[in-house]
Amino acid sequence: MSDTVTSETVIEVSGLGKQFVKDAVGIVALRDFDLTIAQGSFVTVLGRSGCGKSTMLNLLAGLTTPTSGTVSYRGRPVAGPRTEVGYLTQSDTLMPWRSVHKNVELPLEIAGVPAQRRTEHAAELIGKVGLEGFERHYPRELSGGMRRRVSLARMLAGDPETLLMDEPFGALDAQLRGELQAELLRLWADGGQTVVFVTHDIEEALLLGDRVVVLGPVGRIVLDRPIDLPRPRDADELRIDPEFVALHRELTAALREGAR
Amino acid sequence: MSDTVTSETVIEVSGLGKQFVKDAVGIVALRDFDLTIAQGSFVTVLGRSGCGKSTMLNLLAGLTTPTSGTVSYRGRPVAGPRTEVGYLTQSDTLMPWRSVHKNVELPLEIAGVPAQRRTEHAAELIGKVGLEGFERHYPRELSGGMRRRVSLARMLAGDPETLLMDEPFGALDAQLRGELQAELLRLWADGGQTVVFVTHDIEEALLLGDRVVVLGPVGRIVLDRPIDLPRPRDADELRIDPEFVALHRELTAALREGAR
Amino acid sequence: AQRSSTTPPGVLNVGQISNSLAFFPLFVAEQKGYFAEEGVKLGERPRLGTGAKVAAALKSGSIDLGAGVMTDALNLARIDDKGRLVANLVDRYYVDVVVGASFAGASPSDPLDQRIRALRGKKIGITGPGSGTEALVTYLFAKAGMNSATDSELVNLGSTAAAALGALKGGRVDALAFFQPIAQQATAAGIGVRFISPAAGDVPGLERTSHGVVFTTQRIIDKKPKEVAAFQNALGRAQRFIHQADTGEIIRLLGLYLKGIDPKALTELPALMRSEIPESIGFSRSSFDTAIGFHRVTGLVKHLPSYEQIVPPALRTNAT
Amino acid sequence: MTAIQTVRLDRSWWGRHGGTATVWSLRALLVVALLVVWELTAERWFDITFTSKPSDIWTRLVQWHQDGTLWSNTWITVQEVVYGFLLGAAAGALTGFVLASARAFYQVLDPFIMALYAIPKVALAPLFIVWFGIGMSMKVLLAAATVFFLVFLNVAAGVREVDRGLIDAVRLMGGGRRDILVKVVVPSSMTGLLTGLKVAIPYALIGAVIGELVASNRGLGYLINDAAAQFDTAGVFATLVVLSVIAALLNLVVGLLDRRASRWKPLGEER
Amino acid sequence: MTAIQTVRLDRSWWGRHGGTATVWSLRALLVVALLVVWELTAERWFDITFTSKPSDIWTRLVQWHQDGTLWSNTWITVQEVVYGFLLGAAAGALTGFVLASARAFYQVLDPFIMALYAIPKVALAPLFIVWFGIGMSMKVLLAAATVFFLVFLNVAAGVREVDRGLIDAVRLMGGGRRDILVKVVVPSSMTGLLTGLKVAIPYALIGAVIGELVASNRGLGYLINDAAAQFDTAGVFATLVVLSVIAALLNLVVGLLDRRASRWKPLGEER
Ligand SMILES: Nc1ncnc2c1ncn2[C@@H]1O[C@H](COP(=O)(O)OP(=O)(O)OP(=O)(O)O)[C@@H](O)[C@H]1O
Ligand SMILES: Nc1ncnc2c1ncn2[C@@H]1O[C@H](COP(=O)(O)OP(=O)(O)OP(=O)(O)O)[C@@H](O)[C@H]1O
Ligand SMILES: [Mg+2]
Ligand SMILES: [Mg+2]
Repeated sequence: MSDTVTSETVIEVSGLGKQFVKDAVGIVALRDFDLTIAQGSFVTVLGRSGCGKSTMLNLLAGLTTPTSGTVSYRGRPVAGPRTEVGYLTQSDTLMPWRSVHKNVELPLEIAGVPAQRRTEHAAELIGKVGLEGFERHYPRELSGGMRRRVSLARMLAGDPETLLMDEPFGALDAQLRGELQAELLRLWADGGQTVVFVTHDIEEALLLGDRVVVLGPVGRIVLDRPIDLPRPRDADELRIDPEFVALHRELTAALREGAR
Repeated sequence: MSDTVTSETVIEVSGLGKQFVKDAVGIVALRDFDLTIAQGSFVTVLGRSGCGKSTMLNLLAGLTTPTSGTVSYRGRPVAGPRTEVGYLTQSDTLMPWRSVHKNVELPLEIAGVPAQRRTEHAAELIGKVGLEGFERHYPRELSGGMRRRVSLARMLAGDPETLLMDEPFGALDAQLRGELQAELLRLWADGGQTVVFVTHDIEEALLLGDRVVVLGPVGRIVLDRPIDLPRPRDADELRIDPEFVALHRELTAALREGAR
Repeated sequence: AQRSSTTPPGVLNVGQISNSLAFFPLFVAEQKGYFAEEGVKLGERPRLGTGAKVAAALKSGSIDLGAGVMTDALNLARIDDKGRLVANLVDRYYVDVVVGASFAGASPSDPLDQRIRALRGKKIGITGPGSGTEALVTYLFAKAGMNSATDSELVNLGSTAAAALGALKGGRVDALAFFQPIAQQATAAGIGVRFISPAAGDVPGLERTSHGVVFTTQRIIDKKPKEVAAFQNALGRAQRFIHQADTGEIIRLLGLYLKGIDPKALTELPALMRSEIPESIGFSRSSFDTAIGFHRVTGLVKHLPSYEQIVPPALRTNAT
Repeated sequence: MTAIQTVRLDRSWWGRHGGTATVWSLRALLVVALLVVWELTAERWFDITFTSKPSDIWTRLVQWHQDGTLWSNTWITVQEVVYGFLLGAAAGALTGFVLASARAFYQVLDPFIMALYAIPKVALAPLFIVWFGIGMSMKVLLAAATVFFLVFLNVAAGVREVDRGLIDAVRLMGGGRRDILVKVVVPSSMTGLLTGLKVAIPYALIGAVIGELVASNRGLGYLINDAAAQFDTAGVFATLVVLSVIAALLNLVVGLLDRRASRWKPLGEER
Repeated sequence: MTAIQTVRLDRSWWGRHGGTATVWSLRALLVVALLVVWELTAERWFDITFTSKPSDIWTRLVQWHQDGTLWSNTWITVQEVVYGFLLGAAAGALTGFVLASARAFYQVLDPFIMALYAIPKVALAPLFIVWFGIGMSMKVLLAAATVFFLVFLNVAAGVREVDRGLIDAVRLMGGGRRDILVKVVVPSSMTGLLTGLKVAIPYALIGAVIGELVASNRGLGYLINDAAAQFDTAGVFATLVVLSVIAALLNLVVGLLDRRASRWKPLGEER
């Protein structure tokens, strides 16, 4: 994509490939993947189930090593996870032996924040995701959507400058999702974070992103386009906005094409 | 609800309550819950995250025992899980040491189906959920959405007459979701199954159900109404159908009310 | 790792193999306060089970003196040319052969040769390979012109009486060669009877032999000469006491020593003690030579030391 | 948002402690039943000279209690066991956590560890004496050596099972090796550690007792040996009873630890 | 739908077996290093009468090999160990799976099991002799008794950890107790079973050897005893070497089982 790494590029991926070894054959999860993400952008990623979205995020986060190609963060190659990057993984990774409160505190503990400030900050975040009263519950005592929200709070506690989110709101009801989307947008607007947001919901992709990337099999980029719908975007109004409807159609078509 | 148990009632719930014990206080997850589900109906359930939907399904399936009240299935009280009822739980319960194929075969193994028939039936179901080629993969080698589809195939392998489904399609892309929704509807139309379908997606609730129940906190029923949109319902067409839009508004309002 | 004594002056640690009858004089000297009177304190008194462990403890400096059988002393002398004898505790071979009550081959009153031949092809329980109990069987069989290795089956039962008697009672072995008072214990429990007893003079040529001994190394004798001498004096007094005191007193002391032993087994012991425990701690050349001869015949110890090498001059008695 | 709804539970004493009470009374009942059966059938079914009977054992215990033999010897063994257990468990847990996290290294060392572990300690008794003497430290080390391997191997197995996802979560938060160990590996392999501890308790006892059999004039091992040498079966069993009681007490302690560490786990009340 | 895309992997011999080869060569290197250091420092640092040295041990092994002592005795011990191990492991695993599934029952029995487990088997040698004689069966049972508890306790701990959700899944399919056991509990507590087996291997050996120390005239335990009585330290160590080799071989077998049973687990290659 961009030939020179400008100061604005946060993540640059080129020729990325990832194979998993199974029974002496290689399963290709991602092939020749290129992507450049600019500082402060909100990129939503759509794609079929199994097309390599989570694999891509794992690579961006430095959790796994690519089979080929490189990932660089602010110009430097990514060799392992970095504190500046927060990653909300698709599957639940709350510590089952820690209460909600303790789970949200964890990144702060690791960063060495004093106990008093930790407690306050965690309480605030728990409130933001609507879980006050459940501080002392263990993850197994929560509903699926509640666990997801705790994970979100935990990620935010690390105060990352780049957010990778893998279907964060899929398990939440419409209203709560709306509230948290708004919260996320507020955060983003205020703090200038960079967000890469994987979702299955085309509407959500359009509602949040200022750029949407649609992936086909093994991470082939089927569509990569900016979304210039005016902000703030309201779901109810958007639904009847002709531009939105056109975009929706376009993405649906791209997804369908990606399936082939 | 209905005073006499007609031959058409499959599940009847009355005065159902469920408390969890934590640190010597009782956490109420469900209180005074009544519901009657008729044979062959397709009931979609909406509700806020943490309002007790999964708890309710666990009770219907006979996985947990209620603190108060009763669940009866075809007039007989439910004391434990029953073979006629298939339940797709919210969290993943695939056996990690079994390959996709072996996982889907599991209910058939337990039912004592001969190996030959088992293999064929499993292969067919794996095809239906779009996972051919992944038969020999272990669950950890699949993406989140793929695991979900394996669970679905496994539930269908048991050939249940009543299906309880807890957010089955939440982790799937729009297109795949559409396909599987269609598949489910076909199954339901052909076999006369009864379906209780929990979802967070209002559109999905309207697209599938012929009755929608909206739950508020601790399982209070905020809205319980039949959906008489004509079938087959097409998502794209529906979105501009005035009746659909009105229903969507009604449900959104009910959900919002339930939040209070 | 050649450490010398770790005990403070005036104290001796004495390791012994077990609480068998042979070490009764030690107990008597302690009970009667002879050690204190002679000016030595006994520190640790570990029971070590086997000669190898006594040697290890001596070498590590954990103990100053070891109480065991002649075999252990000779073995020590073999691996350490400074090994020395300190006291003669028992001058008889205090191992008995016991057979089950229903043993058919011969009766205890038959001639020795016949009794030995009756053991042919039998299972005989011993404490362990290389022990004095095995040696006795080897010796007896050799005397009758047989070979214990081929003409009998020797079974190691360990050194606790309970296991040995259990095996005999259960019919797992036909005979036992074991330390005294196995015969008395077997009789008291109705399990078996004494069959051959060198200590009772059953075996010609093995009537008197130094068997229960205290030993150490020249290094310790040099380092703690006063303490060792005091120890020897106290033991001598104890051995004289055993011969002179009245039977009731001996029984009382034995009862304390062998806590938990069947009282029926106790009554025969005082007389036995008096016949086996010498009145002095010295080693006569004849007893010593019998022991050496015995070890040579049975092949228990390679490279046997001479009388002059391991018996210190003060302990060389000329009594026949 | 989702306000939490709670009710006060008004549970009776029985409601709260009924389960525990039942378990303990069943245990007591079982003890009594066993003792009665043993006493009654001792002479008929068993050979009393080798199995003794409860009343004789009790007599011996009372006697030992009166002359002080029991307590002085028990105290010594208890000290050895406790020190040996703590030392072995601490060393085993530490080594387990560290080695199992360094996988390749562990793989190379594994056969050596197993070879060391497989050596019967009794055979090394002379070496132990030469190196560590015949005092308490030798017995403590013997107990610790046995405990070490059991705890180590169980911890190592537990560490191997730690969920990769949780480790990754800590790495994403910028946690280093130490954080991973403390925040994930240790809590997550608690079951392994606790199983190791539970399995090792008896071996702390057995180790100490073997040490006392090797070289001692005190302690329960000495008592057993002495009683066996005098053919005093009641004495042997009396000592075994004391050993079992010590083991049961230690087991109780580990059980309490387990309960504390497992508070977050589902109770599994329903089946 | 999502077609699966694969590529053929063209990995060299080194790519496939490089890891294993490295591990084995490191192990061999370590053995050699240990032996050399031991041999060179034997006389200076240790007391050779109690620690022997590799060349002496090797001489003794060769000598025993030539006169047949080595093989006849090893064969006997191997038989005892293998039978004892299989018997104890089977009984332990079975009891573990069954008892741990009947939770309340297990809770009542737990202290009794621990009390039995804590009894030093050596102290029961007389009873074992009376009941089971001095033949091979006694040693097999002694080995089995030790193995039993280790396998049992590890399996029981594994069963306790089984994911409730998986059990519920089988119940939902109409599976009964048997199905739950076979389809969920057994595969899921495989780690516990394998740890139990691994931990128990040395005890099968130690049990058999202790049995041979107590009542035998054959086997490696007898050899140790014999060598020790003659102050033949090289002989003792030669026997220990043989024991370690047997343990290592059994460990290899359990390792292979482990690898088979863990095929579904992530490799955790990256860290
Ligand atoms: N550990 C693994 N071993 C083998 N194959 C794997 C492994 N992890 C992922 N894959 C394969 O890689 C492909 C992409 O998986 P990925 O999880 O990235 O999909 P995804 O786009 O996140 O899908 P979803 O939307 O369902 O979460 C899938 O075909 C999957 O089977
Ligand atoms: N084991 C438990 N212990 C204590 N509280 C529990 C337990 N399981 C569920 N709860 C509580 O019960 C309530 C309802 O949970 P449930 O899982 O039924 O919610 P849900 O409607 O399925 O939510 P979601 O849409 O997020 O899945 C929640 O407040 C939760 O905290
Ligand atoms: Mg994914
Ligand atoms: Mg739920």
